[in-house]
Amino acid sequence: MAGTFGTPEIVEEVVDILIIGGGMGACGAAYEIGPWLEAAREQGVDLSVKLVDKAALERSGAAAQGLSAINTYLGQQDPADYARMVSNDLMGITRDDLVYDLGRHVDDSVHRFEEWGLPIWKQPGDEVKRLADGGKPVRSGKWQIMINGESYKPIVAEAAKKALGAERIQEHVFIVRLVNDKHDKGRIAGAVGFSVREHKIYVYRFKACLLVAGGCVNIFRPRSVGEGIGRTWYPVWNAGSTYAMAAEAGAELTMMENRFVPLRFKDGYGPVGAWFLLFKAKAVNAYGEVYMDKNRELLDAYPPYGQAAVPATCLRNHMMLRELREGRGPIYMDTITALGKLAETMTPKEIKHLEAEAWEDFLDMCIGQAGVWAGENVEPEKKSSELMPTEPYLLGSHSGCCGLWVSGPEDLGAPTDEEHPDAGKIPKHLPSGWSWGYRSMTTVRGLFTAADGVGASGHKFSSGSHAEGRIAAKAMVQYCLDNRDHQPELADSVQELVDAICRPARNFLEHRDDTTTIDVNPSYITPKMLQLRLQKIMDEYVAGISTLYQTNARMLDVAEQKLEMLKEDALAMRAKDLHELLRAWENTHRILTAEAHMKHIQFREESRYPGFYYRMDHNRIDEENWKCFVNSVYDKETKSWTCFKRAHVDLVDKSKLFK
Amino acid sequence: MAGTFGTPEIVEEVVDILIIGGGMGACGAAYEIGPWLEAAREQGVDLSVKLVDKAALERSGAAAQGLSAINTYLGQQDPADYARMVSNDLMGITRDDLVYDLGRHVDDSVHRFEEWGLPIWKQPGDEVKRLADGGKPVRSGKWQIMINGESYKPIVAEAAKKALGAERIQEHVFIVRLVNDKHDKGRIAGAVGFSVREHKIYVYRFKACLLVAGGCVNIFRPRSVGEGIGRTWYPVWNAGSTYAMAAEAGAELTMMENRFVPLRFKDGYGPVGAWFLLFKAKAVNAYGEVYMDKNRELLDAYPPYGQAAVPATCLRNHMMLRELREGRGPIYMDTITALGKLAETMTPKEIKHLEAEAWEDFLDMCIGQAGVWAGENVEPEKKSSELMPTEPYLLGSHSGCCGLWVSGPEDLGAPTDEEHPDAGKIPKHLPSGWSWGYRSMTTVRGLFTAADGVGASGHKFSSGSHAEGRIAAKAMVQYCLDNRDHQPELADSVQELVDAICRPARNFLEHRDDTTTIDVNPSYITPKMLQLRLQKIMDEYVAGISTLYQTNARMLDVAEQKLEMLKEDALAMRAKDLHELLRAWENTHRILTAEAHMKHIQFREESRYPGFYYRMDHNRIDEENWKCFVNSVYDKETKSWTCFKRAHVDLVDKSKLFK
Amino acid sequence: MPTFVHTDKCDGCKSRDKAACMYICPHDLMKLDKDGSETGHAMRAFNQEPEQCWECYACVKSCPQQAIECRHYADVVPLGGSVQPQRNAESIMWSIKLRNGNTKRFKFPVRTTAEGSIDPYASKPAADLAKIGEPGFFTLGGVQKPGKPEELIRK
Amino acid sequence: MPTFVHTDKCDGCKSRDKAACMYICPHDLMKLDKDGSETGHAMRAFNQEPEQCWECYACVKSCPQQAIECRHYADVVPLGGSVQPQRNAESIMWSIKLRNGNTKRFKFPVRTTAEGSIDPYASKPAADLAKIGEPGFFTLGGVQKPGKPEELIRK
Ligand SMILES: Cc1cc2c(cc1C)N(S(=O)(=O)O)C1C(=O)NC(=O)N=C1N2C[C@H](O)[C@H](O)[C@H](O)COP(=O)(O)OP(=O)(O)OC[C@H]1O[C@@H](n2cnc3c(N)ncnc32)[C@H](O)[C@@H]1O
Ligand SMILES: Cc1cc2c(cc1C)N(S(=O)(=O)O)[C@H]1C(=O)NC(=O)N=C1N2C[C@H](O)[C@H](O)[C@H](O)COP(=O)(O)OP(=O)(O)OC[C@H]1O[C@@H](n2cnc3c(N)ncnc32)[C@H](O)[C@@H]1O
Ligand SMILES: Nc1ncnc2c1ncn2[C@@H]1O[C@H](COP(=O)(O)O)[C@@H](O)[C@H]1O
Ligand SMILES: Nc1ncnc2c1ncn2[C@@H]1O[C@H](COP(=O)(O)O)[C@@H](O)[C@H]1O
Ligand SMILES: Nc1ncnc2c1ncn2[C@@H]1O[C@H](COP(=O)(O)O)[C@@H](O)[C@H]1O
Ligand code: SF4
Ligand code: SF4
Ligand code: SF4
Ligand code: SF4
Ligand code: NA
Repeated sequence: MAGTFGTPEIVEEVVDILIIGGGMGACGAAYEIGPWLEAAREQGVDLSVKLVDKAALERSGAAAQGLSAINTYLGQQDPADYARMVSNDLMGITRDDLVYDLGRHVDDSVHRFEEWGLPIWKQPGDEVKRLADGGKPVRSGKWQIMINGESYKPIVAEAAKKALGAERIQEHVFIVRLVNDKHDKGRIAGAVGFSVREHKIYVYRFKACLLVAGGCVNIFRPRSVGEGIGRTWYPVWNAGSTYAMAAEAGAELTMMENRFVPLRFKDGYGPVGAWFLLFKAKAVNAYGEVYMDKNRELLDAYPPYGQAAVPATCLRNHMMLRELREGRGPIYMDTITALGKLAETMTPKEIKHLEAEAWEDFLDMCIGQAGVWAGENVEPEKKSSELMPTEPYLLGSHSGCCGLWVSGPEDLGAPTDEEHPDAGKIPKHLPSGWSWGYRSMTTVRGLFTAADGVGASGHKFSSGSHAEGRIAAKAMVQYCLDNRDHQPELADSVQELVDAICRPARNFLEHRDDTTTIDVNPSYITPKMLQLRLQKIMDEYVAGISTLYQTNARMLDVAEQKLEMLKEDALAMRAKDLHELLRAWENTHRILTAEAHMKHIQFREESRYPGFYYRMDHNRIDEENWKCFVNSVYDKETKSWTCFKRAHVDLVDKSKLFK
Repeated sequence: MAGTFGTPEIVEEVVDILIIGGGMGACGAAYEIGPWLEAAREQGVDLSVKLVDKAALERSGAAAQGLSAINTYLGQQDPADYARMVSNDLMGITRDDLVYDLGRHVDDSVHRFEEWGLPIWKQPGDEVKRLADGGKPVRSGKWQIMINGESYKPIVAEAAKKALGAERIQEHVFIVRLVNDKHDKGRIAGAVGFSVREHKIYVYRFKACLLVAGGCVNIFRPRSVGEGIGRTWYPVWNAGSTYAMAAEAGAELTMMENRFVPLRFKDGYGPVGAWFLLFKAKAVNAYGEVYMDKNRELLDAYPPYGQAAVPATCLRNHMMLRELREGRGPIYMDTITALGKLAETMTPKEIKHLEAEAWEDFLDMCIGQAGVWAGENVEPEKKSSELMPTEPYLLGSHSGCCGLWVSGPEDLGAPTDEEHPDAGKIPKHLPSGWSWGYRSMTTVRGLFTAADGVGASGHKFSSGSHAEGRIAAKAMVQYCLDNRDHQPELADSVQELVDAICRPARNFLEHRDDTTTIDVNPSYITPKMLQLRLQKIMDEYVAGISTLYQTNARMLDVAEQKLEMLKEDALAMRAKDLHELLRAWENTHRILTAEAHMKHIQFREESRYPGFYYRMDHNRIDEENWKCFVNSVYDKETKSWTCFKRAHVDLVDKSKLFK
Repeated sequence: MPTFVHTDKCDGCKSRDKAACMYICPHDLMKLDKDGSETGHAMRAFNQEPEQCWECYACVKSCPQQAIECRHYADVVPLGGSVQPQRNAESIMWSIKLRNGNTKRFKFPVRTTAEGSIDPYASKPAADLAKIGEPGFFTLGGVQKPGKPEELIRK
Repeated sequence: MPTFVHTDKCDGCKSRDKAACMYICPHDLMKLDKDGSETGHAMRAFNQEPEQCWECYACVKSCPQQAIECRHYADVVPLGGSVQPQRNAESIMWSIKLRNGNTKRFKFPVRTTAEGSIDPYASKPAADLAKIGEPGFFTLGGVQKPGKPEELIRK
């Protein structure tokens, strides 16, 4: 019974645990879960698992190209130091419980990567000594270690696939939405998606689900708009599925106002970390002035954060943006001086090696930047390259902290109730405190997340994402053991779900012949045009690049109205084939993610992240009123958001940062 | 001998006068020329004429949709007042000889339009009285009169076609380049173009040529980037052919640094003139503040221009941009208050009429704005609409003054030599003074221009463009009479010219099958991608919207290098059909126009047009050094520009403006 | 707001010597797909490059079948509005539908003379070749508005 | 820098059960045109949405025919450069050609173990179900780095 486009075959599956996504978080879960399932089986409980990825595990997710460093490896350092660094970089508002917990777990994942075959750079003398055996890594920074990371993802994926077994992995299926339990709206019971290869719709029922579908790109207009629209820093395929599907299921979101605006090599979006940290390069304005020195007094406006030894990423942007705003661009990474200085004390062979490292930094994770250098005749020792802040991205594992509100570990002193004056405004059905149940579980029972999915933390990077997936996997097994008799039932009928998924196909099939070309038709909108409309709204009103990241309450009001119409119009998206059906649903996820971002920025009446965005009507940090989490829930029936505050508390002493 | 794509049929024609373009300027020329040719014929000299338009005269050019006002009609006013107004709006640097001359001619064209059938609004009581008979127009401003202008262009075109005769009009032929005289590089001898309908290349030889192909759009990234890229204020089809072809032929350009950045209704680019002038609406910031009042002190920085009764268009933008820069957008046209106030003293019928007028303002010349209102549920009496400054356009007949340096009238006291300290830097082959030969002739003998083609004037609008075309036509007849024995010979062989035109087609035919899809191929670039690259360069480095119209010498250096590579790559453009061949050549014209703009901004080390663009490294008006024309010539062999100053002189007293 | 063509209304201008929309578009966008190889709809017109459409409505106004409409730029404008003219020799009638269903109609005159009736040189004087070097048009034998001589400060 | 496929090199992976590029692309871009109806080239792959290409090179690296290359985003990057890898089980060799013709070659290791050789649970302890509620992974039976207790100020 093979389906056709618009009337697909329906495949129903019942499992205990569904993993949505195949990236670093999912691979971590796939690895860790095996022995716990085995242990459960030995106790007589046979739990079934399935992992679904929209792409192929071997190269899916943010690490598809490879990576050139592992950005989180503690080594000799204490998890408390790690928690402090993360807090500082995210302007004081992070969940120490989650960050500390990650810090004490993460190195084991790095050790596994090395064991599986990932080449990790070592200090001279330690070349063959593994990290786990005390081998000393080459650090590009306090927390980062250098690797030859071209095959990072294939290696991690191979381990995951071996661990889980091919029959438990379903590739090329895009999950469209989660389904709540018929008898308990606060519980999750299923998920639906479709194959991008065959005319099939998959309906999963499960007890527990790990939603690790990455962060969100392309809700803001990117800097290039032709072919180059594909060249965003964050991978074009992570479309906010994690945030949107969880929100629709009723899960609590946190810090969705946060965004990441990385400073990158202009046009290619190449990474800068190695240049700053490994090659000790300086970023300068058009006149050779080092803005980090020149504009240091700008930091005084942001106590205590401005006083940290390493200013937060957003504040570094802030110092740079002043130059752009005042017409002293372009900003350059002064590669000539940096390489020149390094070369002073080097042999020709070492210099050759240095040049290779500079290129490898791109070739391992941002090949497009090498393409830009090739086309523009850039040899970094002879020609410095421009830097540019990107369009905003939403993510929770890199230098950003938006995501879902999850239950944390119980042994670190986290609060167990709300110590905030506005505690009464928290919707009643939501938990108090930071630990209400299973580790990594959202406020919806059975729905877990990790990596980019977990909010109010950040700076996990590849290794931390993997480790967090492992933490969550273990908790899911525990949850399933505790709920072994629960029978999930879907709140919506299968036919309703299938009809909803196929709407874009129907829109197309019904109307395609009304007009003489399929691309302009009054009865539907193409996913591409819808995406561009979303990007235009977000760019112009929600602090995108065209306003130099500025917004205010009035602009947000306009955005609100325009997004409402856009959501209505999303129902009129067309799909002319499976590929476009994928685009249609990605965009639906993008819209909800974008709306969450907008609502949170609207709610937080301060500018917590100068350099990432400015509420020009509240252009300062307001510690008194806004040193708190902004959380929200979405009601899919009324299509409305409720934003509220949750208390922020330090579990480790942050004052050490400001000395 | 019908041609095929890539190997077209070649049609050679010899005429005395070629008119390139079919817009307001060309239609004026077509009308005026008839009687003078007739007069010449009576003297025994039979001169042949051809008019070539890339489109169909009936709806070609900027007035294709219609227009809702005639913006230049002097009526009782003196040409000197008109020259003052134009000077003031263009920050003091205009050619009074050209503007005054236009002012004393223009009303006759308006009288002809009315005679031909254009409905012109009249004061009560004068409804049936023609302007020429003393009928009083409804003025929306000091110089503007209101019309029902939907059929403005068809009417003007009908007269032109009747005047010239269908056999002397060639539609749907795009002129690609001018050809100099074989024996005299300072003279023009021909033009080549191709049909966008048949596989034919046209090679014209002539004594004189009127180049009136409009201004230039789409060298800067527009605010919308999907389908909406078609919605620019200036018509998408005027691609800088006038400036680029003239520059390649060696003609002197003037004031190419000037640009027009109209404030328009956001997204639809609807006109604002009627709202400000007829409906007396105010533009306000997000908080209802009238920036024209609030920011008036900004004008003090620009003496004497800031002190004029009506501040120049760029200064009005400047006052508004402060609000956007400082995060107090959106800017609104307060239509609610304006219509409300007008309605206070009106009958319901009059109110209905008022509403119709508000919509007609769009429907007559910017229907897309009505589409925006329809889609956004805007009824102007209930919902105010956002305003937004557009991306920059280059033109010489609206509120801009870039263009060609032409010979002016001799009877107005214009200088006959150069009174400038830098006069010695003017290339020796160029004339001195403002009148070196035939009226409207460029510095290349036989090459004439009008309307958007003439620089250092401006505010001609539709009526002035028509009148200027008439002035030029007459001068061309005179030139041909004086040069009746001259036999033009082309400097390039026909085969060379044809080969050059066909290059994009060859690029495609030779390489199309190397790769499996025709749109990504290492051997060629599509016109669309090339255009987007041009727009990105200009936007990011030459003061486009994404830098809030800011640039500096360093940014311009980068632009210079990138434009050079782009020019090289333009030779690799592909054309897959005649339509794309059109796009390829439009873009070639755009690039050269853009380069001229960039070079002039680079040369003029001040910010003469705050609100249009800012040289942040010289962010002031420098009357001492830069109250002069910036002119340039292009050398097509070396592909290089020479910029130089020419003296500015007032022929009418401007001090009257500042009282 | 690029144009689109109703499949069931366009007849390819088969009774005319050329497709009206293709003839008139100032930007070379409208194209007749004679054999259906480009769109699947033989002898129907289509907009070959919608993202370059200025929405000038030249084609819309020219179509004898009323087969062309505009759908507002989808990356800019919410769906559901429509702005459609009916034009005859004397006037144009605009029907506007807002997204919310509200409608408006406006009628404006387009010209005061019959189409094709212009006789450009009727009752106009001949040009005087003696004056070819002086300012002024043939219609007046001089300029419209000589201007006050005292205003010209360098003369 | 969207990918393009050399017509003369791609063989449609005809000897395999699926097209390698189509399988691997994380963004569903590469597509095999079985009958040539989409590109005119039957049994050849193509990038169906070039403007969505992240240039991740997953397809390039995976193609058994070396048939795929990238042409830098034409709206961003001047023509003429090229960046092409050759990858085997141990290392990757990059050949870079600048627009001006200068070339560079770099070789980097990609992994230290044989492809497919990972045995994830070899010599690893079993999970201890008793510890399922406590921090730590099965590999260690606890956390990697317990941390200094005095740092936890609320405990
Ligand atoms: C984008 C990016 C990220 C990094 C870097 C450069 C760049 C350019 N650099 S540096 O230069 O900054 O330094 C790094 C580096 O060198 N070192 C490092 O440790 N981390 C780096 N990151 C960070 C890590 O990569 C990142 O933290 C982790 O990958 C996050 O893991 P996770 O949260 O699991 O996301 P994922 O992208 O790996 O995977 C997402 C998966 O979801 C799938 N998916 C998405 N939606 C789905 C749906 N609806 N249905 C089914 N599947 C659905 C995806 O296919 C994928 O499998
Ligand atoms: C763009 C625009 C312009 C105006 C307005 C609104 C808008 C949206 N408004 S208000 O709202 O601002 O107010 C006006 C208004 O209401 N009232 C008014 O008097 N003038 C307005 N203008 C100004 C006038 O329209 C303008 O001054 C004149 O039209 C200029 O005349 P001219 O310089 O001839 O340009 P053209 O666009 O009319 O004609 C150009 C012709 O060249 C052809 N062409 C171009 N390249 C060619 C090539 N390579 N080969 C062959 N042919 C090739 C074109 O097809 C065309 O025929
Ligand atoms: N200038 C800098 N100072 C301190 N840390 C940096 C700097 N630039 C990058 N990093 C860190 O280096 C890592 C990788 O950086 P990036 O390449 O920007 O993603 C991240 O952990 C960044 O926070
Ligand atoms: N605020 C204003 N003050 C004075 N003149 C204006 C103003 N706005 C528009 N105009 C003039 O009105 C005419 C049409 O304007 P626009 O609709 O902006 O093209 C032009 O002559 C403008 O210079
Ligand atoms: N329009 C032109 N463009 C480029 N060179 C010119 C032009 N006109 C004249 N020249 C050159 O300038 C020099 C002086 O010319 P002339 O003063 O016209 O005799 C000679 O070398 C001419 O060939
Ligand atoms: S003018 Fe109308 S009927 Fe004629 S071809 Fe165009 S759309 Fe069809
Ligand atoms: S509306 Fe104008 S630009 Fe668009 S297709 Fe019709 S004639 Fe061409
Ligand atoms: S992997 Fe290579 S050979 Fe196989 S289908 Fe793709 S391009 Fe062709
Ligand atoms: S480079 Fe990456 S994104 Fe582009 S087609 Fe290949 S696999 Fe897909
Ligand atoms: Na991009």
